[in-house]
Amino acid sequence: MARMKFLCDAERCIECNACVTACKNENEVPWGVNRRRVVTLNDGVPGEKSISVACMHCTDAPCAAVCPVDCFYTTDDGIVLHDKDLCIGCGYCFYACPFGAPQYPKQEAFGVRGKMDKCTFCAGGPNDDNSDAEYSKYGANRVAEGKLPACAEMCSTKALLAGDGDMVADIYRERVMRRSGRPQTWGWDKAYGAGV
Amino acid sequence: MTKREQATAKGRRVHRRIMLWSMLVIALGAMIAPLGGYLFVEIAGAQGFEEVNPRSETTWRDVREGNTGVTTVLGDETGVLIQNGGENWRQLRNGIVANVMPWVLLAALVAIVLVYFIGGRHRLDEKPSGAVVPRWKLWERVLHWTTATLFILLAITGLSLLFGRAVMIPVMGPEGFAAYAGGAMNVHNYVGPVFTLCVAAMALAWVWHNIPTRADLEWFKAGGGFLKGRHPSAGRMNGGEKVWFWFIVLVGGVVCATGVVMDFPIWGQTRETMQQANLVHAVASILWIGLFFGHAYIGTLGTEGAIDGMKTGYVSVEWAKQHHDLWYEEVKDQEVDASEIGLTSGVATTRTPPEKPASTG
Amino acid sequence: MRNAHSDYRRPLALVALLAGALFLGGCYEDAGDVTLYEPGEYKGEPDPLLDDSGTESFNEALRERFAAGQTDR
Amino acid sequence: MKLIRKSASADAGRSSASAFPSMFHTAMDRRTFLRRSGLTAGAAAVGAALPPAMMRRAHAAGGEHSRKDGVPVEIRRSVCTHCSVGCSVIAEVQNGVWTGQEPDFDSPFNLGAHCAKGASLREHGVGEKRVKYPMKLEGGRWRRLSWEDAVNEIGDKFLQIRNESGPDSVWWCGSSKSNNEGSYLQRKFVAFWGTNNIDHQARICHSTTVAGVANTWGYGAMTNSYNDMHNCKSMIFVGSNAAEAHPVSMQHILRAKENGAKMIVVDPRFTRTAAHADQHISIRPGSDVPFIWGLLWHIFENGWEDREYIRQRVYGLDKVREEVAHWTPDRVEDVTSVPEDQMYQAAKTLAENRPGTIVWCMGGTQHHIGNNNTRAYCVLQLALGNIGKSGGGANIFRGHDNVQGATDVGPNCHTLPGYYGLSEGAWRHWARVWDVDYDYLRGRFDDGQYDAGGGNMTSPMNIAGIPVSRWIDGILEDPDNLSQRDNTRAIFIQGHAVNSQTRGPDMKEAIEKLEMVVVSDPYPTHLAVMSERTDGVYLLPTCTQFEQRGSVTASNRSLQWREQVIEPLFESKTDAQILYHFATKFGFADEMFKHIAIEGEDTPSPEDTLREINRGTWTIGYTGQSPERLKVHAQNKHTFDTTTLRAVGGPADGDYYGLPWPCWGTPEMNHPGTHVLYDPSQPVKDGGLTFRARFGVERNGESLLADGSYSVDSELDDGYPEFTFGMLRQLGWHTDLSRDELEVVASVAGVAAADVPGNLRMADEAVLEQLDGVNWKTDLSGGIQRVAIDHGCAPFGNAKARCEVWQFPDPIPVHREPLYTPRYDLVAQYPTYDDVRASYRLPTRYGSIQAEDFSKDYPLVFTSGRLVEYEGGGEETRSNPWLAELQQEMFVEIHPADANDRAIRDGQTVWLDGPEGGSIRIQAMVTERVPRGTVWTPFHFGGHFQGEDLVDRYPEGTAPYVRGEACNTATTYGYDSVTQMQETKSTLCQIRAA
Repeated sequence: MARMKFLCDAERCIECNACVTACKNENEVPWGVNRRRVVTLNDGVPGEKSISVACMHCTDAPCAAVCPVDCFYTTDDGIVLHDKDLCIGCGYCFYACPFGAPQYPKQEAFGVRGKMDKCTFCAGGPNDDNSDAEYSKYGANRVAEGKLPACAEMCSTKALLAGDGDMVADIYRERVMRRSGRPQTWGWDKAYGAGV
Repeated sequence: MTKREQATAKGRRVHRRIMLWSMLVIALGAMIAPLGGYLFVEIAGAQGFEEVNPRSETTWRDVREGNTGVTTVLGDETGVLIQNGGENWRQLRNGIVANVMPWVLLAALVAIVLVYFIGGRHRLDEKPSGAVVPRWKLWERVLHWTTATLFILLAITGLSLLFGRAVMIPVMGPEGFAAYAGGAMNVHNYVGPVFTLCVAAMALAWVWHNIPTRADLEWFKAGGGFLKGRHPSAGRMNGGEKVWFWFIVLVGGVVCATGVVMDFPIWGQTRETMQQANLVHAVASILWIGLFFGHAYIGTLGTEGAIDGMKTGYVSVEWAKQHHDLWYEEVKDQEVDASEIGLTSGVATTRTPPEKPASTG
Repeated sequence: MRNAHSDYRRPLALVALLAGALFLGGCYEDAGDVTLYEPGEYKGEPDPLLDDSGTESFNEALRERFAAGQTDR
Repeated sequence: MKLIRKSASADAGRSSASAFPSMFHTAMDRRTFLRRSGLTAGAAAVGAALPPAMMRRAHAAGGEHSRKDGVPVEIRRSVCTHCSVGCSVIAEVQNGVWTGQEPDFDSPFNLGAHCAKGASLREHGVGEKRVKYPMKLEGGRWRRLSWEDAVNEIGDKFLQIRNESGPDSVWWCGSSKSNNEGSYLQRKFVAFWGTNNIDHQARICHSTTVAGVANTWGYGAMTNSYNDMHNCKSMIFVGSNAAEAHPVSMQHILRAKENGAKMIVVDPRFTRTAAHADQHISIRPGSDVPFIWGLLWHIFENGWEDREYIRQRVYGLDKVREEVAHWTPDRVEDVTSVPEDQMYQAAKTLAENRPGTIVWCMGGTQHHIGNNNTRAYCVLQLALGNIGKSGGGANIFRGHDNVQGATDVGPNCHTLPGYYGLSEGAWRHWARVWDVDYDYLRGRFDDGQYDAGGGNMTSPMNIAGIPVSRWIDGILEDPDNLSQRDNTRAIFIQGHAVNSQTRGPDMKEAIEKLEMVVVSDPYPTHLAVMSERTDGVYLLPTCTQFEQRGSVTASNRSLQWREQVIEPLFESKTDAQILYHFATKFGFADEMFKHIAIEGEDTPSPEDTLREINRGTWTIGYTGQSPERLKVHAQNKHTFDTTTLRAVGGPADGDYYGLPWPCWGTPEMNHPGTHVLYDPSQPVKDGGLTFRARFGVERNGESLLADGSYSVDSELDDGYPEFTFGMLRQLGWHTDLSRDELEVVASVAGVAAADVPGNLRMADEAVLEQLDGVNWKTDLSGGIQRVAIDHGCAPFGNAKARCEVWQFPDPIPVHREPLYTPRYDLVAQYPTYDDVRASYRLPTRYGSIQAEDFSKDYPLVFTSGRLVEYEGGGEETRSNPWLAELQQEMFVEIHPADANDRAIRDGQTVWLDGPEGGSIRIQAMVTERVPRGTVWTPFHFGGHFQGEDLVDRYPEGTAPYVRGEACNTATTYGYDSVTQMQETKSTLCQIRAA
């Protein structure tokens, strides 16, 4: 059984923001909502590193654990999705998420946020696969078409890997060996637990 | 009083003092202890970070510690790669708050039940004569009942958001509960600020009546009249009411403040702030609800004649003498007969009905 | 205050206490396990992806896609 | 439940929907889509105007441009239009609407990858900020026109100017964003109009590279490819920020690095590219020559140069040694600010890790001594023996998607397509290709005699036109100083963002002085709004490359075929269609399109156009890339190896991907293209080459031909000059020519076919001597090339690369301080040139500017560069909400120390003042990315001018989402002595809090 995972190879990420716009393109995410973002650490000084981050589809997802209406669910592939019909926009998943993945169409007084929106691993939501209803609520369902998330597929340097965790790990391991460095699986432990 | 009796009384007083302090420590502990979890997680989280990128010594440690970078994506905290607070918050909320705090509520209910069954109702010593004194002005009553209504609304919606997933989804189903929860959240979010204003108004309105006095000490020494047969002296507010008042001002104030912090996520407050606010809010408001149970019990079922003050604005002279003798001395010149001010059925429920048919209700 | 009723009220109070404890205790999982949801368990509308994601051919297609797109050819 | 709330307001939508002319009724379905899209456009406009917390969806998911369930999907293959890497795009089209974009894993260039711009291409199918119909500015208001009226009004005015002032008084601008066919037609068009006053962005991009590199070893292009960088052992980037300018190239670069290559980045800033490098060297802007000579100093000092390679293939290195000897480490440190140990380490890395490549971009070229810089880079690579090797080379990353192709075959003011120059011979060659009479063409030009420089009076046909960097001077300069009859009175700009050019205030003045301004562009551009004109500006809605088909040349010289993705949006027309309309208006359409079929009403066939390019462009081998071969490549991308770029099996077996030029001979010859230039380890027929023999055979008694170096399988095992019929005859190979080829050669030579006997051995010597002059560049049959290659020889000869370019102002590259230098103390020792009387028809100032010291009042070095989200002038990308959201503010990077000295804090608004009076109001970004004393801005912004937001001057609904000050409002004078490249990368400024 595949278990879907994201991994961003910081040695390769060049902060080109392709993942960000690929996501916007594929899922028609509105202005102001960014399911994915690239964060650069030590910006402008030696040691600068960029990392692309979105929902990591955690094994034991904190968002799911704190959701008051229990609108999250995990596919057998390990993709964490949510049901916007249930979501009440309370913001708890945003509190809980280590990666800042949950996004809201707005953030206004009296806690008005709208339905939460986040990376779906390009796997849509509970509606019929690739139906217009699913597209309008969650964006594309590439996984159902046998494709992987647009962000990773379009990554300019193939820094962002998305797919079966074992295959992702193999590719990454190979690169690390070639670079003769030590692995820096950023976010991996946090999202999937140690040794996964 | 014999020496033996004196010794017994002293023993009881010591005992009560110990009880009182213990309660206070427990109450404070219940509020502070959940935060101890942070300590635990911080310590636990601080270990196991030996692996450091040889090319940039601190990058990954920085990430784990939640240091921020830069990003072209605008928004709150978008530069933070990992915020650890969220998981701490989850553990504390789902663990301690959700598991320990219900016991506090339960304890309050049990205490009330015990008081009711063991102590019984607190009855008036004398039959009401029909003479009443004004206790609460109209605006005071409006304020009280508005606040009370909002409080109940907030308590129900708040508790629904915390416990509804476990308690109500199995009953209502996810769709039904989500529909309710959406409404509940909005009610909570919009009512909260109004409630906060009410609380503030009450605090300002009644603060002068609630300055602690020596009489309150005596009142507490006497156990508020519950333990002894006779009532200790009290002014307009007795010691218990003052405790309730200051609880609302302090703990309730915290509840309101933390609520506002979460309700207006537009001032740039970080997730960490909101997480902490959420925990404090939950703990404090559950304590408040617990104490509220007591307040409601004492004000209605527990004390005969007490509800009349908030219902009509007047209390019977007998009740005033019994519970607030010092205050009665101040207002006894305003004594009137119930019928003169249009109270058709007098004020005390247990009073023998007058000749005219009752039209209350 | 201490009247004749007190001798049956005490056991009643005890029963109420126990019942309340049981009721509230059942509200939440025990403190050690804070995972409130089970991975894979879903309570909303039926999601077709859930059914597909188990099949081997589906996963094979995804693996092929991964090899095509994300490796350095 | 809908996630999105759609705003019901519609500005652009209403106007675009109202009344499409009947000529467009074929696209009814699509238009219905578009009309509805007005809703989202309106929402987006509202969104952009509101503070972030209030923002709504710019694009409603489930909107009219979204994927639809159950509607059939058509796949179209195109190529990204945002940089020169040439990333393939798979577009999914439903009902004529571009609803999906997929990665193309088969493409050997990008393997499915994109940068932010490429990943957001689908927005081109929405184009809500586009110019939607022809418009003109009249009394300060934009008024809608029909195409017919627009062409007539503009045409009449141009004809009037032509009558009064001659054809040179209209200045034309072509585009590096046109496809090969469009840009070729742009050049051809002005030839028929009768002027050389046309140019395009390559002038301000890599003109100094083309001049410098072509004059060093023959061709002015990237020698290897992005893919070939997998083979590098070392890489040095000078003035190139690949991570932001060519992000997908980083895929190949980082692969090389993972394979062990060492990476050095030389840039004043610690760029995103530098963050991935093994060594970052921060040089003072404008000190490239001392830096390179400093490296060579260590290389020569330690004997690391490749002596055998130099002996065989390099001319004139000894003179370089003399110059290098001057650049001792302490002198280098003084001028470049790089300490000796860093220089030594870099030199050592390059010497020990060969083959290594050098990459340079605008940081190296945009200087008034840009040609010196580029030649210095070449010399470094020659000394290390890195050129002509896989893994080595000079990988010069070009900018726009088709800047290479437009340079090769497009609108240049100093050459005809294929770098044929402007000599009579070149004109006669193209007249033959176009099948028009040379005298007819000559008659189209002004009949005066102009000063081509140094009092050398020349016919207007043979003198370079006004370049894109200087068009404003064609308007502003005193006509007595101009090398043409009159000032420029009108301009026609097709696909160019003027905010990428320096001297904003002068430009504004120039625009206001013009009689007519025509902007043919998908967007209104900064040009339409920056002046205070109230009349005489025309906007012609022009298609992007996704609304047409054609070929595009990537930076590595590969050609790729683009399919048409969508029908032209709104009333847009393609470059070629617009030119066709004007050609018709001016009365030369029949001559100009003699061999190019017109499809439908007004579409010149791209295939025919490419075939015409194939028929004429022999110099650089644009002859083998027929549309048919390119389409085969487009369909079989997966058969190409991603490192060698060579097809393994399949219909394109043995070809290099995209047939990188030179692809010799005719398409039928099936030359595979040339992946690595000047690589003698391959036979010429498989893409091998030698250095081109372009500069004669000897100089001062020394041979310029290669010495003992020749390509594999060559029958001539030493250097040889370029091939002519006469040379074939000397070698006895002329008899290999087929009869058909011979007849073409004869016709080129002006000899009747009947005079050439079937058996050449029987031919009359006098006749053959007449044929001798026909060479590999003018032989329209390709026979001479074919025969040379059959014998293993490169048609252009086999010579040495030269380090000394004796025709240039500085034969050996030397350092000259920038015109606006922060180190005025160095001016005495490294002064600039004297002012020039006439260069490209214009007087050019050097010494008279440097005579004044500006460094006291303007102490900060001001340089500029790219952001990954935007491209060029940015009009297109800033109108794309997916990109615009990511960069909403024009800013200046300033070092904390400089900021503190001026009491400026991060995020504060500041004024940046240039020494020529331009000032821009922007946000300060305080960062250590820039060194102390240097500030940097991106150059993509426009729509503000000196503190004023020009949003009200845009036609309704066309203002880009993000506007900001153009950095070039504050940049200054300074032009390369050979090519007129503008000096943007090193000027001065002062910054103060606003």
